[in-house]
Amino acid sequence: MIAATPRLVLRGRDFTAEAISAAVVVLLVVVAATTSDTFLTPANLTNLLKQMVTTGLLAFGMLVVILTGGIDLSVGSVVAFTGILAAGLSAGLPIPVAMTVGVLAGIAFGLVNGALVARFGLAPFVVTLASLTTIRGLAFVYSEVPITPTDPAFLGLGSAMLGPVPLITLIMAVVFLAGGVFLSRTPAGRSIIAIGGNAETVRLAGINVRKHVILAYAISGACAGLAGVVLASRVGIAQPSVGVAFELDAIAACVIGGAALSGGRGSARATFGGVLVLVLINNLLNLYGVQSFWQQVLKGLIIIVVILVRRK
Amino acid sequence: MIAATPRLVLRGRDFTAEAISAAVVVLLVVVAATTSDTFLTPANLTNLLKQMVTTGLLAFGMLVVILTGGIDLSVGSVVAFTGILAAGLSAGLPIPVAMTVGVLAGIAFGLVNGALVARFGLAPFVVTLASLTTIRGLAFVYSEVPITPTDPAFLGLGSAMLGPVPLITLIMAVVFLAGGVFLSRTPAGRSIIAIGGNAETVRLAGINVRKHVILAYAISGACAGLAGVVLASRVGIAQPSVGVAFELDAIAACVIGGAALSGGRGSARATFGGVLVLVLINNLLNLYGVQSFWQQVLKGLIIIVVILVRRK
Amino acid sequence: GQDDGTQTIGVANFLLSGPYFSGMDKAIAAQAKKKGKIQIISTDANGDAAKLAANIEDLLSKNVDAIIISGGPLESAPAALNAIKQAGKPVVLVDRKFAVGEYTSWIGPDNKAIGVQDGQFLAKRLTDGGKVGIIKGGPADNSIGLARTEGLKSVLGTTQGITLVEAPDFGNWSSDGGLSVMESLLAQHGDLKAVFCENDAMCLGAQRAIADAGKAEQIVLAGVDGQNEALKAIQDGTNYVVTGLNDADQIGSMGLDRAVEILSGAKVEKDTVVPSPMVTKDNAAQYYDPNGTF
Amino acid sequence: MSLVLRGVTKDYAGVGVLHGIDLEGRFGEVLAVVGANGAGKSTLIKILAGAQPMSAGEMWIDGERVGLRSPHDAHERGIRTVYQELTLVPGLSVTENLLMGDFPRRRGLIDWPAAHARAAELLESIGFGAIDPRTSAERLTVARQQMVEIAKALVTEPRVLILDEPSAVLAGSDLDSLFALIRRLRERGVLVIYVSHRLAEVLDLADSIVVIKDGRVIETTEPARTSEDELIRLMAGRRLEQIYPDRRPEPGDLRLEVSGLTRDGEFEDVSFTLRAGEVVGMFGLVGSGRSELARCVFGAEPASAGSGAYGSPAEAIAAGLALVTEDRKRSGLVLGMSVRDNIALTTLKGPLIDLARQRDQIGGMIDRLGIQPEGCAPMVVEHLSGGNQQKAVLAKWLLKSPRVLLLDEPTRGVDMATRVEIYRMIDALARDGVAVLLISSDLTEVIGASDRVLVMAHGRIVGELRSEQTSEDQVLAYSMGTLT
Ligand SMILES: Nc1ncnc2c1ncn2[C@@H]1O[C@H](COP(=O)(O)OP(=O)(O)OP(=O)(O)O)[C@@H](O)[C@H]1O
Ligand SMILES: Nc1ncnc2c1ncn2[C@@H]1O[C@H](COP(=O)(O)OP(=O)(O)OP(=O)(O)O)[C@@H](O)[C@H]1O
Ligand SMILES: O[C@@H]1[C@H](O)[C@H](O)CO[C@H]1O
Ligand SMILES: [Mg+2]
Ligand SMILES: [Mg+2]
Repeated sequence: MIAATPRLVLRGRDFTAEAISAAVVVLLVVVAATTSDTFLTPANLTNLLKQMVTTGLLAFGMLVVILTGGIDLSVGSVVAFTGILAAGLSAGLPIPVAMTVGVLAGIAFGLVNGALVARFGLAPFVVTLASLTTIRGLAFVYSEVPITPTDPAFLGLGSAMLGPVPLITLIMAVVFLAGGVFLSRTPAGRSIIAIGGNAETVRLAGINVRKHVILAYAISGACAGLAGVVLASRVGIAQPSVGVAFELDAIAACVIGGAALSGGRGSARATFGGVLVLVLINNLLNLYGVQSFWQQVLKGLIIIVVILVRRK
Repeated sequence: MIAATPRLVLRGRDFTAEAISAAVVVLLVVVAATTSDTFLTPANLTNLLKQMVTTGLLAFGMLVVILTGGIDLSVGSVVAFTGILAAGLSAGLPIPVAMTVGVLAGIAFGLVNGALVARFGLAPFVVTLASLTTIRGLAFVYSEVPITPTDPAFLGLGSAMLGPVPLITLIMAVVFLAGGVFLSRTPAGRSIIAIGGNAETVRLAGINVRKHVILAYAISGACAGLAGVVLASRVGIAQPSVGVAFELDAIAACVIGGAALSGGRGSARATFGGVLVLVLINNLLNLYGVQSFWQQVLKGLIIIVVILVRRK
Repeated sequence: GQDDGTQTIGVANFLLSGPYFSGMDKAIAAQAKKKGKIQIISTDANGDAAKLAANIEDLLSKNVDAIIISGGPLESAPAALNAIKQAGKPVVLVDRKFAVGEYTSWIGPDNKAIGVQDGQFLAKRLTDGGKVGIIKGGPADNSIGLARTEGLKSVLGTTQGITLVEAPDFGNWSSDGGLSVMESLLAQHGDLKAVFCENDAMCLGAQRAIADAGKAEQIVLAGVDGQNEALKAIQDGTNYVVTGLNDADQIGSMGLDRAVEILSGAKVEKDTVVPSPMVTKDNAAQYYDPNGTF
Repeated sequence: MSLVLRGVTKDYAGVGVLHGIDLEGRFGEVLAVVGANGAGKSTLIKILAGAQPMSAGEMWIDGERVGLRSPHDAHERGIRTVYQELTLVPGLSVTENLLMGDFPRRRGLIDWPAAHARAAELLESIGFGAIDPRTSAERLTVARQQMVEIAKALVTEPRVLILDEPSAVLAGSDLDSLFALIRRLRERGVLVIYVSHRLAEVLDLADSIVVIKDGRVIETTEPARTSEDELIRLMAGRRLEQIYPDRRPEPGDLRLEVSGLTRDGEFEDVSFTLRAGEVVGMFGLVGSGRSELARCVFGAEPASAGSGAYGSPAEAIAAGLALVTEDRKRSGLVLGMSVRDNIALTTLKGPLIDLARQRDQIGGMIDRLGIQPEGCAPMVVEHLSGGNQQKAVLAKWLLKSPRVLLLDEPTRGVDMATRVEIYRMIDALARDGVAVLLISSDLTEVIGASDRVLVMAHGRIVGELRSEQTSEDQVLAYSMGTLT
């Protein structure tokens, strides 16, 4: 059945999801700006820019997987593993190399997830639930104790600013921009979306479905790896225990951005809107000094309201 | 596409899922019994009986929701809330009443989840993700600190034994038995399963789909409420922080038991087998003295192996 | 500071959802109220290191005068410490001393010493020797717990007649975790004479498991923290026989005092180890405060 | 210059579906494949398309032996397929569905304006120019979706075009464009393999005809050498004495009265009555609003105005209505459930279901309708062939002993012999006093199986005719608005 909702269609493309995301973001910004003195201060804005990075990176990777109709619950564990790996390797290797290896490890985990899903037809939820457990264990196997890289250059990535903008925010922005182009303008991106809509059709069109599903998980792994490295650099220490439940915010961002968990529907732009909504909610609740447990109560309620609005 | 697997059909019903669960359980038991002196000791068997209770209760509720094609991520938070509520109320109310109110609170949360899913057509994953957050917050709002009921009768439920069998294990067994009958022999149970297969077909057969979906979430809420009360009684202390990630084991049990996350496929018996598999894995890894993080590594791998076997 | 002389102190909690940590947070707030003219802004990172950094950034952008960090299981947050330093604000660590990075002052326990103390008590108590179980909080990177267990082992590991058995899985610092780990431990080692837990919450759960197994007469418990329920159990003369006081109330209020001192320009001690007296049946009444926050 | 199959065998988990198929198609001809439901036509086609591997056998093209390992292989060889089930990706635009995987690019990136232009050009060139390539597939009517499916197979000119029941959802001018297209392709040297249950169009279109029964080729013939009756006899393995039943007696009391019924955007001001013991046909072109009307009467969708519709399916069922929907996969069956559980859906009774009674009841209904294969009650309904699935849907409703039966395209995709059974069943029900509404896009059927015919166009009822006094041309003219 087609829902008879008014939709925003421009030049034959549907921008409803983007429009709703934008509207919610604007609403939150206006509320924040008028009710809090602090919100628009440069310091707070820089904060916001930094705070969106982890969720942002994970959310883009998650979106790609969700588009195929899958899910990647393992990202939080991948963050932990790749961060501690990069920190550990930085003792012996040049820092950029160590960090690259971290990201590559993320890709490797993604490839394994993807292969189990695509090659053996296992349910993504269970595969990545199992790998969430295994990869978390591996992070501890690699190092039971936190690793603090001694070279201060390890902190560079996480603390560098380009003018008023943190480097890591720029990196995330590039991921979203390049990712947006990937999804909307490349055959691989389109195939990934189509697979989520109807994998059998895509297969019959002679497109290698397995390869693209594996690619999607690899992208999620890469994003999680990048997030792990960035996080370690930003915090200045890598702990095997970080990243628990990170997948939940990433998934929430996608859904707030209108992505369908059944696949085939979702955009980078709107997901970025979802990330902004989450970050703004956190920031606002902090600025208002809402007590931590009430923050949780409200956060859940706000998510429900946002998806109710989106549904209308 | 239909997988061309050999299936076990008895008197017209398909018992393949049950058979695989049983085979894996038997295999684990044989391995455990032959390799560990402790495994078959009465103390360890009593342990096993106790340790399956929380996962078991949650898994049955989760199964009912999964059958509709949904998912309930909020169960861990419900466990925390209902436990602390029952413990808190036990100061002023008779203990059975306090505990009943705890279970009722679980049902109430389930009704809200169900209504948001069924009435407003929101994605179960997101609804229950949001309520996971909100309910966890509410547990802390109710009491930030653990509550220790002063009346020792509060412990009765959790520590009573009927011969060699803990009372709570019996309760869980009754849930599975009654639940099995509910799913296979009552119109509501059959409707819930059919809804997961094709809700539109069920609706056109004159069955109230919304009502049944809400019922499914209420059952999951009731099971989680019961699990919360049982756990609080077992530990003797109710903590608002308890239950994080409990949903994952419950989901894993269902899937190991062959339930399809897309709905319409799964049985109480086979899910109980999934619970046993998980509990046995934990018990075995402990008996072998496997280090905690290696336990995680192995647990994830074993889950993958089990679902690969099931797929064959 | 504000015009009326009110000072604002930000509290950055890494993980508020544990009774010890929320107790600490409350103690800080209570002490601030007692002092007057101090406004507290409390934040919770919910276990996310990046969020802790973000919360500290939020606090700095609200221009707080000082920051107290309750880092819980977090080993360190060098970058956040850098940010505070750059903003020129003092930072007081409570409970958790960060392994790396610069801070103004730390107030907390000597975790190894608490373990040693429990070990000594048990060594004396178990005159006939026997098996002692160890329940760890986890995860494996939690150096607070490691230090406590290390302290215990340094004593009991060399005591004649005592064997140590470490539970392979973690109790997650919670009572339900302590319960199930204890159950598994008992199944394999029914002959335990004592159990040490890295904190009281786990010991309280373990005590239940022991009672259920009917071994309350056989096995005694040793914990850490001085959580109210544990103090009560010790005072009541149960098989919970000892804990090392690691009082969140005390550390929290001292932390607040320390921050205020620093703001007033006083020269303060960098690291303050809060003594962790041994609590047994004999002196439990002295520490048990039914209305305390922890 | 031909495509040859030798000894093609296929089994699913040891159960044979095709048993040594031999077949030859020449380029530049239309080769029709006909057979009863479950004969193995779709399976054969999946093998030709590279979508399913054959268990044994050979395939030769132009004297060269080929082994297809994937649909991609088939594409490389110029074999294109339009499947029986619609396969468009709903959320994507027509352009994207058409060009999937083969987009015009500029500097490595997809050039969307060029892609839309190419799609528009293609649609225009095959006579489907009315479809806007930018709309998303899910917003098209089923007929349009089918046209896009066909267009998709023609993006690059195929050597072999396989069409599995393409006409099932087309009617009127859409059907004409399809036939014209097929003839043009034949002229250009394409081998068209055409599967259909509509024997008239097969005889009209085909150069040669292959009849398949139980997975074997039992006859290869040509239109000039055969007839509809002959084909039906071959497929069914017996002669069908009489397709449509005899006249029924005058109808009895009023069972359903619909008046001024409107559902905005779907249909308007619809009035009609159904009486006990009569079969009322409802004809209209695809998209004329008949399905929506039936669903609305049944309470599945709310009405905007008018009377006669029920508030919910439950109310309708309580009043004795039953609705067999047009799309059994989407709204008639729970595909993953057993045949028995599917049939049981309308008659679940508690508190505890009496399993023994249920087994007897349902077993009886399965026997009565002759649902194949034997002993299929515990089988997953998805594994039945199309026609038998349709019977399972009927069984579910007949168990309710309805007083009013709404049938929406009950014979779509159903073979001739089974159709005849369904007509008999409808007739028997009517004679038992049931009021039947028979919605169909098959003119012959509407006229043959019903007592009177309502014609619908653009959401309105534009004519009512007595079956014995009307002709196909007349009904069609009403439905296209050329007669009022
Ligand atoms: N995946 C499968 N597993 C088992 N049996 C199958 C499977 N797919 C098809 N069959 C069986 O193969 C037989 C042939 O089916 P097929 O779909 O080829 O028939 P068809 O001639 O196209 O019929 P229709 O006219 O109804 O479309 C049927 O009996 C069907 O039940
Ligand atoms: N996916 C869709 N998007 C937009 N309009 C649609 C869609 N599906 C159907 N419609 C429109 O709804 C109206 C009623 O369609 P309906 O399916 O009831 O027609 P019908 O006569 O039953 O045809 P069919 O024989 O194909 O079922 C038509 O105008 C049709 O174009
Ligand atoms: O010192 C504290 C407490 O002992 C608590 O129980 C667990 O975390 C540690 O940081
Ligand atoms: Mg077919
Ligand atoms: Mg229709």
